Amino acid sequence: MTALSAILFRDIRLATRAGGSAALALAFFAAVATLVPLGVGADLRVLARIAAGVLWVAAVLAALLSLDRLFQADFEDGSLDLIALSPLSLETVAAAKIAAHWLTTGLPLTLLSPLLGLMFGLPPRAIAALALSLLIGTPAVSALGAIGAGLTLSIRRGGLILPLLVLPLLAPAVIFGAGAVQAALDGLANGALLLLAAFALATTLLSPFAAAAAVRLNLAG
Amino acid sequence: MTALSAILFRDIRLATRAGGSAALALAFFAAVATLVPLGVGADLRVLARIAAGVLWVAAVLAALLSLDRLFQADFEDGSLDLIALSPLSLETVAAAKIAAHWLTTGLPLTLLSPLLGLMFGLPPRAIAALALSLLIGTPAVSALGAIGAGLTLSIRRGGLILPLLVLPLLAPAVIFGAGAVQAALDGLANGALLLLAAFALATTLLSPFAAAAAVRLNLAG
Amino acid sequence: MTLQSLIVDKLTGIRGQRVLFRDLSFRVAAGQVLSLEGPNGIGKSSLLRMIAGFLTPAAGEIALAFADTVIDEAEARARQIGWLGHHDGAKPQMTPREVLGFFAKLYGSDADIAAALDAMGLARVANLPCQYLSAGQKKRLALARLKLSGRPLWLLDEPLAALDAEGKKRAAEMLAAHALYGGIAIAATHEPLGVESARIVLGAVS
Amino acid sequence: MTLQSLIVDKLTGIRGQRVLFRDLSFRVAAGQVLSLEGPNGIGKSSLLRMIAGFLTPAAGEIALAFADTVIDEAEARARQIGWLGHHDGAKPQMTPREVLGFFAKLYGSDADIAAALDAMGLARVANLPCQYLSAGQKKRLALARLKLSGRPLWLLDEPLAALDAEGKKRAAEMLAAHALYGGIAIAATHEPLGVESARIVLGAVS
Amino acid sequence: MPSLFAFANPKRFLDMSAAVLPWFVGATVLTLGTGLVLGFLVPPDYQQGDTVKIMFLHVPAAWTAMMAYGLLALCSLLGLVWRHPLSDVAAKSAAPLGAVFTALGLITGSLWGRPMWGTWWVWDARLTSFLLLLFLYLGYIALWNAIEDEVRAARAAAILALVGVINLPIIEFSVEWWTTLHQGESILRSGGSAIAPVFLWPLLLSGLGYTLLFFTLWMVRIRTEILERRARAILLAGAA
Ligand code: HEM
Ligand SMILES: Nc1ncnc2c1ncn2[C@@H]1O[C@H](COP(=O)(O)OP(=O)(O)OP(=O)(O)O)[C@@H](O)[C@H]1O
Ligand SMILES: Nc1ncnc2c1ncn2[C@@H]1O[C@H](COP(=O)(O)OP(=O)(O)OP(=O)(O)O)[C@@H](O)[C@H]1O
Ligand SMILES: [Mg+2]
Ligand SMILES: [Mg+2]
Repeated sequence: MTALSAILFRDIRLATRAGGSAALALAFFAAVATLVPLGVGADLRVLARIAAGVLWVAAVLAALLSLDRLFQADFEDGSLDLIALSPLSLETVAAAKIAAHWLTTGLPLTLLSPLLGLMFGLPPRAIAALALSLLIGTPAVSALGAIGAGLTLSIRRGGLILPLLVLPLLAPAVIFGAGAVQAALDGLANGALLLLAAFALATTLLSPFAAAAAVRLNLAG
Repeated sequence: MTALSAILFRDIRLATRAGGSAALALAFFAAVATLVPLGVGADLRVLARIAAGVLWVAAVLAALLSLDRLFQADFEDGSLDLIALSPLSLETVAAAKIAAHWLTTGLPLTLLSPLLGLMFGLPPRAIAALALSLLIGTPAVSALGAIGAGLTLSIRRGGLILPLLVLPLLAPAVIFGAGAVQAALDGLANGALLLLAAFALATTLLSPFAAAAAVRLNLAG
Repeated sequence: MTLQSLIVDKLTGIRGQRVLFRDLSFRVAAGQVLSLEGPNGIGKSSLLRMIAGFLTPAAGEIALAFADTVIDEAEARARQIGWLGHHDGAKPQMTPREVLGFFAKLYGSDADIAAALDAMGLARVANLPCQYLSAGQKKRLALARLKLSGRPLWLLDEPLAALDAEGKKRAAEMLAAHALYGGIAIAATHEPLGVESARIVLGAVS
Repeated sequence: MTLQSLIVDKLTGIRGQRVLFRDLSFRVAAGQVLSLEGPNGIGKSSLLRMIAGFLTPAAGEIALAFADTVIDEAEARARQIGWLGHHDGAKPQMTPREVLGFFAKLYGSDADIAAALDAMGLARVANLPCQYLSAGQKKRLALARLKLSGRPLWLLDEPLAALDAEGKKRAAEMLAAHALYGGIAIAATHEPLGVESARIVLGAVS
Repeated sequence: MPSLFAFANPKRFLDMSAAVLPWFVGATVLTLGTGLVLGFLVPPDYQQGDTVKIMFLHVPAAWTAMMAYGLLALCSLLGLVWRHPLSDVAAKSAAPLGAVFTALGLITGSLWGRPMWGTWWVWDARLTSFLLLLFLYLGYIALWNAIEDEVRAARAAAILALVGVINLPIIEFSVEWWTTLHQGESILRSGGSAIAPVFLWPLLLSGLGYTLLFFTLWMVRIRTEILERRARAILLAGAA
């Protein structure tokens, strides 16, 4: 238990330190969200129409941004060898790291999203749906991302491959997440949030095992 | 001269080699461009309307993806110390690296863009404008990105900070670039491309000096 | 349960296509220090990683004999091993005190961090981010961490490299003490460990 | 133009708040090897980085005296320096041959790569991606690169670490040869270099 | 029937494949040839006109591409669980082929879309999920290429492939949920096929042809891969 919390808190501490990933994911999220209107034009009707998709994609990218270091940082400086020899199973380690990553990226992104929703001229109901969908959906991003992080562990430029591996797998999250917002926008209810929850739950439960397997094979370096 | 080409070709080789950044930047570009419609919806009229902005932002992000390693990879394994002691000035080194980066990302992105333009339902004229604007504008991305890469050199999680430093600076590129496409879309001519060219030219000429200064400052580590 | 011996039996190690060692067999009893020697690239680090369970042998057995049981399965073996590798495992943005504190929690040790730092002469840099540590200071930190892992079987890859004379002495004392308390230590090294130790010299395979 | 001596005059080095050395002065003549010694964390690596121009001195002068001129400006001094640091500067995905080829081009050397690899006993791994090299093999690669830099002033940080006996011998011969041809070599080390050399021992500043 | 492990022996595979390869080539040429020829002889469709003929290139390509990913995942599973070397090689060799067939499906499809929908591309369910399938292939190939060590690369890629197949149905479903504009299952629909036999038979023939083509190319790639590895092994052994 203390061992698990040791990893959890260490990763959170590293992420929230100056220059840590937490603040940066937020800033990236905001930067992308502001850049798009610059390209698309300021027409609020159009922006509101595309807000769900753009913000969800931006959030996914922001979360992915820091994912490649999830295991790699520990791998390169040798910490991972020591963690692998610790009493914890790699599955537990992976779960702890996924949790830490979500707490330091997914959650903050969710909290920031209403603000960006406003900037895109989303009505309150849609904003609520956006935040809720991110709250439910971002764990899936951290979870599936962890698998990618484990697989690309031993690759120097792993950060480049990771998105290619993970983005297609995340399509459902984007579809259901943005779908929920659209539904709220059009005032009609669809099961998007439920589907999203199911997807997130499944991935979060399964990915620690896949991620651990990936890490294990990469330790044989 | 051979020294310069040594750096240029080495970076190109590393980027185009298996698992190198070139192909992956392309894949990232395409993946992001694919996710957006999944969030926004399949209506080609809407997509065409936002294509310019979304694709330009996606292209910028794809280029940034590999930029954080521009100097850092060499910094971490000690190559940069050795390069700094070489007969080349750091300015020349920076220029060579910027060139290599553009050749392995900006250029391929430009070549792929028409395809994505098609998928977003852009008419031929707008597609031409898109490719042209990327051709003119992406050097600015590599150039400004190099400054950021130099500044974040000694920071482990530099790859995360980089977008924050660079994205704001790149706002003009996105505005002019997407603007040019919009103009072509609305069938009216505006000076966007000229402004973009001016911006790209200026940044490309100045950034090697700024980047070199940043690197020099970080070598005192 | 107390460790009695490490048994390596007919071990064969292959990296890529290359056979590093074939049918390697040896036995280290509790209280022994083994110095693992041989030319560069012969396979010392690989052997250590294999004993730690990071590399899987192409053939052969690695077993830990205890008073009551025998562990020959990698997963379980790992829980008995204290590791000191080439990489220092020190986060640049964390201080030596934080690093030790983290690993103490991780390995469930209640050792006194301050004392551990002091024992390796790191008291003065205890709160300095590790990125500023000198090569030797990092090595000393790694040694301190190994000690507080509290594991019976120590695997060390070039423990003396980058250490000054005084640091080498402390390392030697650490190994001696570990052996004295019935532990086992295997150290890949290119210089004498400074403690009474058995030697295995790896050579090229025919 | 041939190098005559390196002059370090009243050099003061500060890292963070800490004064590493104050008013350090010494002189190394062409054909001399200087072994730089002292306890861990005393400032050897920092001094080397300062001479190389990576760190700027808080005070004092570093000058290279040639038959005809004196270079005391960092930018120009850098062009005279061959560097061997803690990091091996070997790209994991490049092979030793490619690494040497690249640096030969970069430093405008027309040395024979194959011969350079052979001289360090790397012929067999010449085409193996560097990520698979052993610690000693990487060090040997770094030595080979230093040699083909063709620079008169060599700065080496723990050149013997990770090398086996035979590798240490080759390194020593390299240094001796470099000195013989009128070069200067300064090596921070914790073990005897194995060549006739002057010594400077850094100590704690009062 | 020889066990999988019989095939798992690369040596045995080389012998067997050498024996059957010619037959596969022949069969491929025959079926694909006749299928396409018949396909191009069919009368213009009453609404689609001559463009219907693209179907004989397009649909089989799509089918083969999906089958290929199934095989890829299967081999990955075998490689991961039973660790026989051949399945790693097989999976590795299947990926690029699958990617090519997927690309073919996309290209022919959009060529078809131009006359049919008046646009090269529409964000319709199956097109989109097919596009995502292409990304899955590309990711798999990228991972293989990025990891130097063969064994490690194989395992990593295998894990990815398995995660991929588990996720594929979900992706398909989500994309279906997202929108549906593409024409539905019109061939293998319960209660017989919707299209006239004149179209059906050539289609099935070329479908078979594509499949055979895939297996032929697959076998060739596996053979070359095995031989390459042997050559490398010999080189390194010589070096050591
Ligand atoms: C890039 C564009 C396209 C892609 C990626 C694509 C993809 C696919 C795929 C994956 C299948 C196999 C589905 C299955 O058998 O379960 C398929 C079948 C089919 N496609 Fe397309 N398609 C494209 C464009 C078109 C167009 C423009 C048409 C004609 C209007 C078309 C007509 C068909 C037909 C008739 C089938 C067979 C029906 C069936 O298998 O149920 N496709 N396509
Ligand atoms: N920013 C900083 N603040 C305080 N102290 C620092 C800072 N950066 C470095 N130091 C200290 O300065 C010293 C520089 O160490 P250096 O690497 O030069 O020593 P060294 O002689 O090479 O040691 P070793 O023999 O272990 O290699 C170390 O003691 C380090 O703790
Ligand atoms: N994938 C591979 N293909 C071929 N050879 C490999 C591969 N991986 C490692 N090797 C070789 O296997 C050997 C393993 O080196 P190892 O690190 O075990 O040696 P070592 O005894 O620790 O050397 P050192 O004394 O330098 O630390 C090296 O010679 C290396 O070149
Ligand atoms: Mg070793
Ligand atoms: Mg030092």
